[in-house]
Amino acid sequence: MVPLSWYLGLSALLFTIGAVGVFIKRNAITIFLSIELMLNAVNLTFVSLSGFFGDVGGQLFVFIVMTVAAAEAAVGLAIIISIFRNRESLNVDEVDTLKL
Amino acid sequence: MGQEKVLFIVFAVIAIASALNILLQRNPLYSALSLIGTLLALSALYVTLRAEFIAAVQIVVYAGAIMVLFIFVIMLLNVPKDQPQVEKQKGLRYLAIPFAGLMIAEMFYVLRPIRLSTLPPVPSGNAEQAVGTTWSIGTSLFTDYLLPFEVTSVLILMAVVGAMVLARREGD
Amino acid sequence: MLGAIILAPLVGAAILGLFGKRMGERLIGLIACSTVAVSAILSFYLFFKHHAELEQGQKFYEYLFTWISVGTFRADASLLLDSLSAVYILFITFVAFWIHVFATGYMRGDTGYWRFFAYMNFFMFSMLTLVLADNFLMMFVGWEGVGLCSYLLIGYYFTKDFANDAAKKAFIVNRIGDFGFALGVMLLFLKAGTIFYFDDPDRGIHGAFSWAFSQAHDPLAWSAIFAGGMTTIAILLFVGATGKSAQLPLYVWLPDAMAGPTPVSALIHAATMVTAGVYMVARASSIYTHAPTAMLIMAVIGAATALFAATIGLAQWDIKKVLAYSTISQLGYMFLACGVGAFGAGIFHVFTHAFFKALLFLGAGSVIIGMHHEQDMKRMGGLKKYMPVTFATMFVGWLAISGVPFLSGFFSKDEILYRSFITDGLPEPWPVILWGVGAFTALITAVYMTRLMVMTFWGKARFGDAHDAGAHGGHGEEHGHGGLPRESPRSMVLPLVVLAAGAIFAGYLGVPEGLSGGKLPNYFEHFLEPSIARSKVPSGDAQANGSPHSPSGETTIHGAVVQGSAEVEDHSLERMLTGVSIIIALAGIGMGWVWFGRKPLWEPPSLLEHKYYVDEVYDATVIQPIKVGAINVLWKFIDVRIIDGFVNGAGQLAGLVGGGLRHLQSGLARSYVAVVVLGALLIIGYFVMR
Amino acid sequence: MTNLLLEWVIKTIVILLILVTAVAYATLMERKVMAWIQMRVGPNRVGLGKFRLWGLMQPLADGLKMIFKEDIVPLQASHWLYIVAPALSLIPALMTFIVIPYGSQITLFDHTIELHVTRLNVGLLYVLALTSVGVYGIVLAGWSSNNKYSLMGGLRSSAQMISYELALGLSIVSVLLYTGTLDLVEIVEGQQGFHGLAWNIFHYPLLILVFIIFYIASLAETNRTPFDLPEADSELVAGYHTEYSSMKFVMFQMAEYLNLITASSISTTLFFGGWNGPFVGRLPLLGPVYFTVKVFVLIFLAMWIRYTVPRFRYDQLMRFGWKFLLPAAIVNIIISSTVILFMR
Repeated sequence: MVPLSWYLGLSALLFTIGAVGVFIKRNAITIFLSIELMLNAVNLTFVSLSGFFGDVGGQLFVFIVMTVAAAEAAVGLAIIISIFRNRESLNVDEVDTLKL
Repeated sequence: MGQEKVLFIVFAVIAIASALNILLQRNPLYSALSLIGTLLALSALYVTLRAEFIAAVQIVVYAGAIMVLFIFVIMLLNVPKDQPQVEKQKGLRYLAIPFAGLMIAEMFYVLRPIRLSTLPPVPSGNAEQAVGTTWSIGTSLFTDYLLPFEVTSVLILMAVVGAMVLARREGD
Repeated sequence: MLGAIILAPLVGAAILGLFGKRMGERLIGLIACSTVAVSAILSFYLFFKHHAELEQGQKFYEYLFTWISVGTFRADASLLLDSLSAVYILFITFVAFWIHVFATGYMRGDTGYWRFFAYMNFFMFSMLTLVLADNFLMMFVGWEGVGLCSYLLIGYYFTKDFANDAAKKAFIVNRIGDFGFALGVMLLFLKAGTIFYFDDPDRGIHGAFSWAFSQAHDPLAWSAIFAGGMTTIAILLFVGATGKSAQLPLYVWLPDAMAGPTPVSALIHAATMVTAGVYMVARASSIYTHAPTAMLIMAVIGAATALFAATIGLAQWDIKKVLAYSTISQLGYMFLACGVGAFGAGIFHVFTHAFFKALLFLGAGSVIIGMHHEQDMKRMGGLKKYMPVTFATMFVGWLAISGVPFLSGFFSKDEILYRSFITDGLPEPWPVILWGVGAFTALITAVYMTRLMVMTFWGKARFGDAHDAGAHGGHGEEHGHGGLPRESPRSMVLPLVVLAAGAIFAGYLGVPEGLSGGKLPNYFEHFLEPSIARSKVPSGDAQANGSPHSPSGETTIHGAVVQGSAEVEDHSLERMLTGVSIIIALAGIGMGWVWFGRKPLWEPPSLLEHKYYVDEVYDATVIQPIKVGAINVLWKFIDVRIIDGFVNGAGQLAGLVGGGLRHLQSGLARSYVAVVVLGALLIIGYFVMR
Repeated sequence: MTNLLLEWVIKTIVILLILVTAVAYATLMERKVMAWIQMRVGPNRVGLGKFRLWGLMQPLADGLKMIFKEDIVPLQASHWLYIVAPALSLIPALMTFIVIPYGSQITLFDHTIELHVTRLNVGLLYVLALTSVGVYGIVLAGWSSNNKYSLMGGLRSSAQMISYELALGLSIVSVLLYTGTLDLVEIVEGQQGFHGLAWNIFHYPLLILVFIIFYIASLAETNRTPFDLPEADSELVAGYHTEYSSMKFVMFQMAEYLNLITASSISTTLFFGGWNGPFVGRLPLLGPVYFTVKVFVLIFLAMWIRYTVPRFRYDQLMRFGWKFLLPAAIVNIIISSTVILFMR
C-alpha cells in the first residue's frame, strides 16, 4: 500500500509549486491558476487523511472547498475581466493603484 | 513494488509535471491546460484513496466547470502577445527559490514522523456505506454538516451576484 | 396585561409615526384615542378585578425580560402594579383619553395632525412606563421618555422661534433635574446594592426599600445632606423632582411650555407629567421618611413655590400663563404634603388636581379656539353668553381650585393644610409657618382664579376692538376679524363635561375622616397605605402611637393603629381649620370678584408682572457666565487650542505614520504574497522548531 | 485476474468496433432521414459491386474519401493543440460507454459474461464528468486554429455547454431521487419487472417532463440543431472545425455522432428501461437488441428535430437555458421530492 506520507509529500510539493507560481508569475490569470493549484494540494491532504483515518469529514471539507473555489473563480474572473477592460493588461505589476 | 505504488507514482509524476508546466508556460491557456492535467491526476489519486465521489466531483466541478470558465475567459480576453512585460519587483523572482526550499524543508520535516501506510479496511456487508461513497457523503452533508452546506449555497449566491455586478459594463 | 397597557399607546405611536402621514384625520384620531382607550379599559379592569388584593398591599409583577445584568447590578424590564401605581394609571389613562378626544377637535386642520398624535401616544407609553416600572432605572426610562415628548410637543409649532426656545428651555432645565435623579439612583445602588423598589422572591430580587427600612434614621441636620447617606439620596432624587415638577428653583420652564398646543398643556404640563415628581417622591417615601432633613427641605420648597407662583399668577395676562403658574403653585402644595409626611394627601391632591386643572386647561383651550386663537385675557370678557358650556364647566373648575366646599379641590387642599398644621415630623415652628403660607396661598389662588374668570367670562366684551390692547394692536387685527366667539364642537365640549363631573366628584373618594366624622371612610388613603411608608417621629421609636402634637389619630398615615384609635378622636381642630379654609376661599373669591369686577384691566405691580425678574436673574447669574465661559474658555482656549491641537496633531501624526507606511502598501500583489508566505513560513517554522 | 483482464479487453474492443460502425451508419441514417423528410431519395448508389444495397456502403466510401484528403495544419495555428484537440473531443465520447449496460448477462463457453464493461458506483457522475470534459476538444480546436470563426465557435460552445450542463445534471437528479442509486447497472436492473416493461418513464409518469428537459439539454450538449451554434454555417462558416480537414475532421464528426449515441444511450438507460423488454429474462440475447433499437429510435428523434426546427439565435439559446430549462429542472426536483416524500 501507499503510505500516507507519500500523499502528504506530494501535496506539499504541489502546494510549494503553487506558491512559487504566485510569486514569480505576473499574469493575473496564471496567478489565479496557481492559487487553484494550492487549493487542490490542500484538497489532496484532506482526502488522504480522510481516507486513512476513515473519517468522512475531510471529504466534505473538500466538497465545500470546491464550491468555494467555484465561487472564487466566478468573482475572480469577473474582476479580471473588468480589470482588463479598463487597463488592457493582465500584468499584476501594472495594476498597483488599488483602484480600477 | 506493488500495483498501488506504481499507480501512485505515475499519477504523482503527471501531477507534478503538469504543475511545473503551469509555471513554465508563458501563455495562460497552456498553463490552464496543465492545471487540468494536475486536476485529472489528482482525481485518479482520489480514486486510489477510495474517494470515488470526490474524484467524480473533482472532474465535474473543477475540470468541467471551473477550468472551462478559466479557458473561456482566457479566450474571451485573448491577450495580445506583444504586451510590454513590466516587472516592478525583480527581486521576488530570486526570492522564490529560497522560500520554496524553506517551505518544502519545513513541510517534510513535519511529515517525517508519519508512519501510517494502510487504508482502514472496508466494513464488510455495507460497502455501500463506507467512507467516500455517495451515500456516506450525502448522509453527512445533510445531517451533521447541513449548516456549512447551506452557508455555502448562500456564498455561491453572493458570488453570482458579485460576478454579475463586476463583469457587466456601465449602462448595461 | 400590564405589558398591554403600556404597549397599546406604543403601537399607536408606531403606526401613526410610520404611516400617519398618509392617513386622514378621522383615522388618526380614532387610532390615537382607541389605543389610549385600550390602556384605560385595561387599567380599570385590573383595578376592579384586584382592588381587594391591592388594598391588602399585594403587588402584581409582570416580568418582561432582564434588561441589564452586570455583576451585582441588575435591571429588569418588568412592571409593578400596586395601589400607588394603580391609582396613577387610573387617572392618567382616564384623563388622557378625554384629552385625546378633546385634541381631535382642537387640532383639526393642523398640518401636523399625525405627528401630534404620534407624540401624544408616545407620551402615554412613556408615562405609563414611568408609573408601572418596578425599579428606578425603568422609571428613569419613562422619566426621560416623557421629557422627550414634552420637548417635542412644546416645540410642536417648530416654525415659531418662541416654541423652539421654550422647548429647549424645558429640555435643558429638566436635564439639571434628571442629572440629580440619575445621581440619586447611582448613590442608591451604591448604598443599597439594588435599584428595585421591593423584594421579589420569585426573581430573587432584593428591594431598595427593605434596605431603607433596615437603616437607622438620619438626623435632622444640615450635615446629613452631604453625608452621602439616605438624606443625600433623598435630596438628589428631590432635585430630579423639582426639575420635572417645576419647583423652585427649576420651575422656569413650565410657564414657557405653554407654547405647545393646549391639550399638551392640559395633559403633560398639568395633569400627568409634572406630577411624576410627586409620584417618585411618594414611591420613594420609605427613603424620605428616614431622611427628615430632606422632608423639611421638600416641605419648605413646596410651600415657597406655592406662594411664589401664586403671586406671579395674579399678574399674568395670558390665560394659559395664569393656569401654568397655578399649576406650579398646586404642585407646590403637593410637595408640601409630601414634606410633612402626608404622602397620601399629596397623591390625593395630584388626583383631584388632574381633573380640575385638566378641565381648566381644556376650557382655556376651548376659549382660545372660540376666540380664534386669542390667548390674551385683555381681549376677552363677556364670553359667558357665547360659550355657555365652556363657561359652565370652567365655573366648576374655578370653584374646585379655589377650595369651595364639597368640590374636589376643597377636600384635598384642606387635607394638606390640616396635615401640615399638625405634622409631627418637623420641628417647631415649621408646621405653623407652613400652614400659614399654605393658607395665604389658598387666598391668592382664589383671587387670581376669580380674576381669570371675571376677565374672561364676565364684564364687557373687549374683543373686536383692535385699539384696546395697545401693544397687541397689530396682533388683534390679525385675529380679531374671525367673527364672534362661538361654542366649540362636540368633541371638545364632551371632555369638558366629563372632566367637570370628575372635578366635582373625585374628591369624595378621599373625604378626610375629620369632616365626615368617620362616617365616610377615607377610601383613598386606606387604599394607598400599603404602598406608602409611614412617616416616623424622628426623635423616638413611638412610631405606632400617634404623636404628642396630634389630637387626632390620623396624624400619621399608617394603617392599623390609626384605625383603631380614630373613632374616639376629637375632630374639633380639623373642623376648625376647615372652617378657616372655607372662609379663606370665599374671601378670596369675594375679593377677586369685587376688585376685578370693577377694574378688570388693573395693572399689577411690575415686579409680579415680570415674575420677580427670575428669568432675568437666571440669565445674569447662570446663563451669561456660562456663555462667557463657553466662548472664552471652552471655545477659544480649550477647543481651539487644546482639542483642535490634539485633533490636528493626531491627524498630522497619522499623516506622518501613513507617509512612512505607505511604502508597504505598494499595490503590488506579488509583494503582498511574499509577505504572506514569509509569515506562513515563520509560523510553521515556529511550530516545527518548538 | 488475467481472465478478467482479458474479458475487459475483449469487451472494450468489441464495443469500440460496434460504436465505430454505429457512427458510420448513423451518418448514413442522417442523410437518408434528411432526404426522406425533404422528399428526396438520399444516397442510394454505393453498394458492393453491382449490388446497390440502398447505398449501404456509402459510409465506407465517405471514410475512404476523407482519409485520402490532404491534412492541413494552418501556419499560425498552435500546432500541438491543433493536433490534440480532435482526440480530446473523441476520447471522452468513447470512454462514456464503458459504464453503460447493454444487456444482462450471457453464458458463452461456460463463462458468464456481464454485458457491460465495468460498473461504477458513481457511474452517472462518471458520465457527467466525461460530458463536461468533452467540451475541451471543441474549445481548444476553436482556439488553436487561430481563426476568428473557429474562436467564436469555441467560445459559443463553452458557454453553451456550461449553461446546459446545469439543466442536464439537475434533471438527472430527479431520476436519482426515484432510483436511489448512481450505478447505471442498478438503475437498469431496477426497471426489470412487468415483463421487462417497468421502465422508469412508465413507472413514474412525472419523468416524462424530466425526460423532455434532459433530452433538450443533451441535444444542446451534443451541439445538434437547433443548438448547433458552435458550427452555425451561415454565421461561422463551419465553426470550430473550419480549419480542419481529413482524418481530424472525421474525428470531430465521429465525436459528434458518438455524443449523440451516448446521449441516447443514457436516455434509454435512465428512462426507457435500458436493455429491458418482453422476454428478455428468458432470452438474454434480446437485451442488446432492445437496447440498440431504443437508442436508434431516440437518434431518429434527434434527426427528426434537426430537420424540422430552425436554429436558435445565441441570446435566445442562453435565455432558454438559464431562464426556462434550469428553473424547470429545479421545479422538477422539488415536485419529485415532494411526491417521493408522500409515496413513502
